[in-house]
Amino acid sequence: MSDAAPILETRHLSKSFGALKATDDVSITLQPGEIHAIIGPNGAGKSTLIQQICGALRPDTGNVVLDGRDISGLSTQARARAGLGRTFQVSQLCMEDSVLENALLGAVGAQGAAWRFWRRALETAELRATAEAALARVGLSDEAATRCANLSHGARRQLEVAMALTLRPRAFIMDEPMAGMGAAGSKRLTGLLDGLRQEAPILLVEHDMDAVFALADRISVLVYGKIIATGSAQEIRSSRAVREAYLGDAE
Amino acid sequence: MKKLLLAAAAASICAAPAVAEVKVGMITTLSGGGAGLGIDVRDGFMLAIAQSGRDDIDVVIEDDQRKPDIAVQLSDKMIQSERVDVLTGIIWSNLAMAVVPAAVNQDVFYLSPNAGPSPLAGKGCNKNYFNVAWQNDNLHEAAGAYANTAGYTNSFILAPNYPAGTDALTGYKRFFEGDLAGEIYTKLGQTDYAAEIAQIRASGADSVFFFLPGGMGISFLKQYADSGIDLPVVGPAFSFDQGILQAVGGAALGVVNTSQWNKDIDNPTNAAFVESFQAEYGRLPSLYASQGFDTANLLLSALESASPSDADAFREALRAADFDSTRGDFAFGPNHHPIQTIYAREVIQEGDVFTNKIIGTALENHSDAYAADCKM
Amino acid sequence: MSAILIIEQVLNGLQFGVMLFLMAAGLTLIFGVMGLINLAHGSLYMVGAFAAAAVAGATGSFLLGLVAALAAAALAGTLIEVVVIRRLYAAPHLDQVLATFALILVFSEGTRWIFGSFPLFLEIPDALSGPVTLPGGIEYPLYRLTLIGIGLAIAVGLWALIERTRIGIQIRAGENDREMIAALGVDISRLYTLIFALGAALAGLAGALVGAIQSVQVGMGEPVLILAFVVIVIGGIGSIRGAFIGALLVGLTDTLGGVFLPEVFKLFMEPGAAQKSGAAIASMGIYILMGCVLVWRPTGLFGARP
Amino acid sequence: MRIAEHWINGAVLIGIAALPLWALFIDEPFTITLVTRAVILALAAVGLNIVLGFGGLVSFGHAVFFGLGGYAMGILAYHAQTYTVLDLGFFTTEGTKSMPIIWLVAMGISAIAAFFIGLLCLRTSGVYFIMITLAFGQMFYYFAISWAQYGGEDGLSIYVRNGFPGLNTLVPIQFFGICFALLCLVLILKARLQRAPFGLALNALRQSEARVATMGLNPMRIKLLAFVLSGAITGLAGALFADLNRFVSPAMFSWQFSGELIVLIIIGGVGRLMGPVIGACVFVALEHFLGGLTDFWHVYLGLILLGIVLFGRGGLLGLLTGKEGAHV
Repeated sequence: MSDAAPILETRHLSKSFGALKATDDVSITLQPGEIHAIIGPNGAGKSTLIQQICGALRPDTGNVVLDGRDISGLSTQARARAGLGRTFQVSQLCMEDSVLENALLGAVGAQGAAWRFWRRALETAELRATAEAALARVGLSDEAATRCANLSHGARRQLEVAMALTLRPRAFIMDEPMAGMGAAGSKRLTGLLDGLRQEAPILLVEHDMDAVFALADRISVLVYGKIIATGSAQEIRSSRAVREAYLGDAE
Repeated sequence: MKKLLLAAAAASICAAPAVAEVKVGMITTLSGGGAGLGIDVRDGFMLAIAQSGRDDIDVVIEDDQRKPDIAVQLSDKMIQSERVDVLTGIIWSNLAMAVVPAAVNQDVFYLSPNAGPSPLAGKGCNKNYFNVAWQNDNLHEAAGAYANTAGYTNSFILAPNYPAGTDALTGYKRFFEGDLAGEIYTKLGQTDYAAEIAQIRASGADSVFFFLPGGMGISFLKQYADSGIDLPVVGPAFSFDQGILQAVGGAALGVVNTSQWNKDIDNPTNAAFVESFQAEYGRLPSLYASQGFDTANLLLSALESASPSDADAFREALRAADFDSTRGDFAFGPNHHPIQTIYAREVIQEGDVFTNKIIGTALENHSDAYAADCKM
Repeated sequence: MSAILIIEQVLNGLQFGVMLFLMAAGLTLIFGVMGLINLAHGSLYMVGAFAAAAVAGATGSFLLGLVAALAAAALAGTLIEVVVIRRLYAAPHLDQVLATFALILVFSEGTRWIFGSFPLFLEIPDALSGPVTLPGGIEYPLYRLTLIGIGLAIAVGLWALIERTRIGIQIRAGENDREMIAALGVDISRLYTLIFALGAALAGLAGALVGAIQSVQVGMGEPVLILAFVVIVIGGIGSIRGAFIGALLVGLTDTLGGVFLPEVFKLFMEPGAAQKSGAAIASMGIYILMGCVLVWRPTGLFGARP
Repeated sequence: MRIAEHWINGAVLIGIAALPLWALFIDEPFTITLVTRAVILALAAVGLNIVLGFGGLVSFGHAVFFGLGGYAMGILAYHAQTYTVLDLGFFTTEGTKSMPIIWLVAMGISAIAAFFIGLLCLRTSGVYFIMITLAFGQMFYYFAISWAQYGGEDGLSIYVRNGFPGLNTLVPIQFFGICFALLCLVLILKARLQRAPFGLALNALRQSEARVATMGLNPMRIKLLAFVLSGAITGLAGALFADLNRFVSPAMFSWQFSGELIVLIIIGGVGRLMGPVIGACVFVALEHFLGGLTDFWHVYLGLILLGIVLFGRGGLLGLLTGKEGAHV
């Protein structure tokens, strides 16, 4: 797997807030078709890392490379257009609008269609097709007309994924998609993500270890901003460094 | 409508002379900052109407909130809906400029009890516009003239940075023969004059002229008095009027200001006016009250000889200005602005009350600088 | 332009600045702790001035007037906090703007209803009237010097209150994390009322102090309110230190701009025109200052970064 | 009481159209003027509602565009009525009394101003945005006051209302017709815009800026365009308002006016198509009737506004339809 060219890659990313090194020389890759999980204790710098990859934060040094192209200088929206499909830890949805309208927003973004002022988005066939396909893919077709605020927590997670899907991304960046889900919900979402890796590889930041070990092809462990180990689930479980730094502390 | 019927009924019962009902629209400032001026004009005006004993004059009063757009709207209402014959009441020049040209073009008479912007005295004069107060420059010109007689040769002058402020300084300079130690335009609505006062102190002037209406003048005078500068101050009556003088307090004592009216002008009309105004409203009348009173009396005098329905005759009757003014002699110039004497007054204290006393004449039978431009 | 004049103008700017600080401190505290935009803060300034004028007029004592100003403004502040403001803490900014805009209307016309349409009289106490001579031969009004002193003293007092007392700890905690102070067992609604009343009292005090050298009239609060907002936006909303620096900056910019810009313009224009255009630009000066600060730092000089 | 919003919308528009016709019939021309005033204020508020209601940007400086529209009209008409040349340095013209040209200029100037003001202000958000827009309003206000060439604080009087081909604009009902037609036109445009992709993006922006950026859309550009559109519409209203009064003054730039525009929107209902229209009608009616009752009518207006904020979330439309408006 590691011989193919990576889709997404960080090269020596570093970011400090004053004396605190939030990200310390992080180099990771995301290969085609894989799910690469990042785990680590609270405050290890996972969110900071994601924000640097997606463009909300500028790294002090290092690069983010997508499909061989350096995207470090691009804005969040340009990175999205370049193929980063992100979901948020705390759902960022338009709560006052319907599920379909949310998905349409993704379609508008995907097709760069925001500069249209007359025809209704709902009646624009190509936008609607994209949105509906994404909803179908995550199993939300029946909820299309539901107001987002009335959705269950799990369904909101699915909608987040659907919105990322409308972009037809080259890579997914998912920030704790399982957070706050019950067992049944987690299981359903795990199934969804499992199938999703065929569309694009997933960089998965997650606390739910069951999901991580069930899904991840590779796991990287982030502690105090540093990657201390990368490998298969088996390798991570047996790594002494990880045990000491992370699992050991936790258990 | 009901009022109309009542008035008509009253007229027929009393078998009054067959004068058609006259409708007067008064647009003035009755709320917000500056309401005091409008209230005084209204009270003076209504006092005269009441004293006339005529019950066929219907005065519709509306509050313009000192907003030009509201004033225009009210004048539309007065003209279109109330169908008034005569409009009056506006205090501020900018409101007058918004209302008057359109109103007089719709064949309504306008009698100005306070504002006299220069365009309406010069090129923009109109046969249906009469100013019963003064052209805006008048009191400032008088201040300039007074400064000469007082022997001042080097004045520091200041006014807010807006058209009436520019007019004020222009008016003063028109008559003042000395030099200027400094000339400052302040911010409109400014409340702190420490910076200007420091400049006055440093300027080497021998006198100060200022035009700062309303609260601005109160602030300036208080701060000036506290600064320890003892240069004599001259100003137009607006900052020394009965209404605000109490708020300035001792800071104004001894300041000379110019006015076409004061409560001690010696004529029977004025004495009666001051007395009846005090009796009716429980306060001393102000300059503005006297102007409202005179405006109403001008209107009443014209109504004696003509009805507004006969516009030409009514206009002639107004132009004759055949009424007893509180300021003594009063006549209209060719541009329908007053030709009148402007006095120098000094702020004094009578018991607890601060008021003014006439100390001399600044300009005799004075007209204005724009009359020549008026082609009527 | 002599050095004496320049020093005198700097003093003037300083005095203007510290008075603005009294207004701005309350505004910025109320925003920082409760997240509330209070347009009616200017009305509390007016309430203070009217109370001082009424009481000083009746008793002849300026000091009693000041006490009355503090009491009346704090009382009015408590009243509107309990009746109106506390329902707005969780509301969007838009609702806060509208509701406090409505309060301005009620306060302004209500005051006119009670006190009439003419300005009230309030005089500098005899002990403080007239100028004093400073080292270097500068003649400067004693009252203004006193204002500078009072303003600085209150700034120090506020700093001590916030840094050194229990209430200060609660206030600082409230700025950082509202849930935390609840967890600490503090009665939040009482704390909020207290802060609001404190802010109101400061505004009322400013109104009374300034009322003695200005005109005590309806609507006197609004121009100051706008300036105070400019101050806290420049300083960074919620920061007392920012409010202090911002107030001095605005005070100095406004005073010195008005004096020196026309002089600068005279270098290349004829005097009359220079005077007018200089004055025009100077009147926009503080807004230009604010625009520049926000372009440079979108959350003000000492504002929390998002 | 719950009524479908589109029925209320229709009824309001029909009511606005019918009242002046009735006034014409009973010969009460002032009522027509009053309704025209409401229509123009509504148009200005509809413009503001694009950024405030849909974009969630509380602009406290929209009087800038209203004033610019007004001064565009005032200056062009002033040069036309005095037969003087308007010299812009690179371009001279003689002014005009033609409404359509004035409208275009008013909208163009407002749009340009909105572009540059937006470029600076939209970098900030929340209270900072409110305050910096307010500051721009004050800048224009003070500039207009000291701009002696065009009357300064006195403002500019235009003696005869500007012309529209084929109509006599001095007849109140005809001028009302023009204003009403423009309001309807803008409402239609706005209704389309709201449902079009651009409206979708703007609406999403109010709720989550991060979401919009993550979808590959540039938040700044969307906000800026909304601000420009909004400014242009408010500018058009300013030109009409100046023509209604045949007068412009710096008061059009005042912060109180910016506040009034916000008040209109909240009375009617934030983020609703017809919210500003209903708000403007109610406001003008209150002003007219309360003002007639007492000198101290501001006290009552203030109390009514307080009631609306504290108890009537969603404005009148929210009350009637039983739905809250957009959250800003």
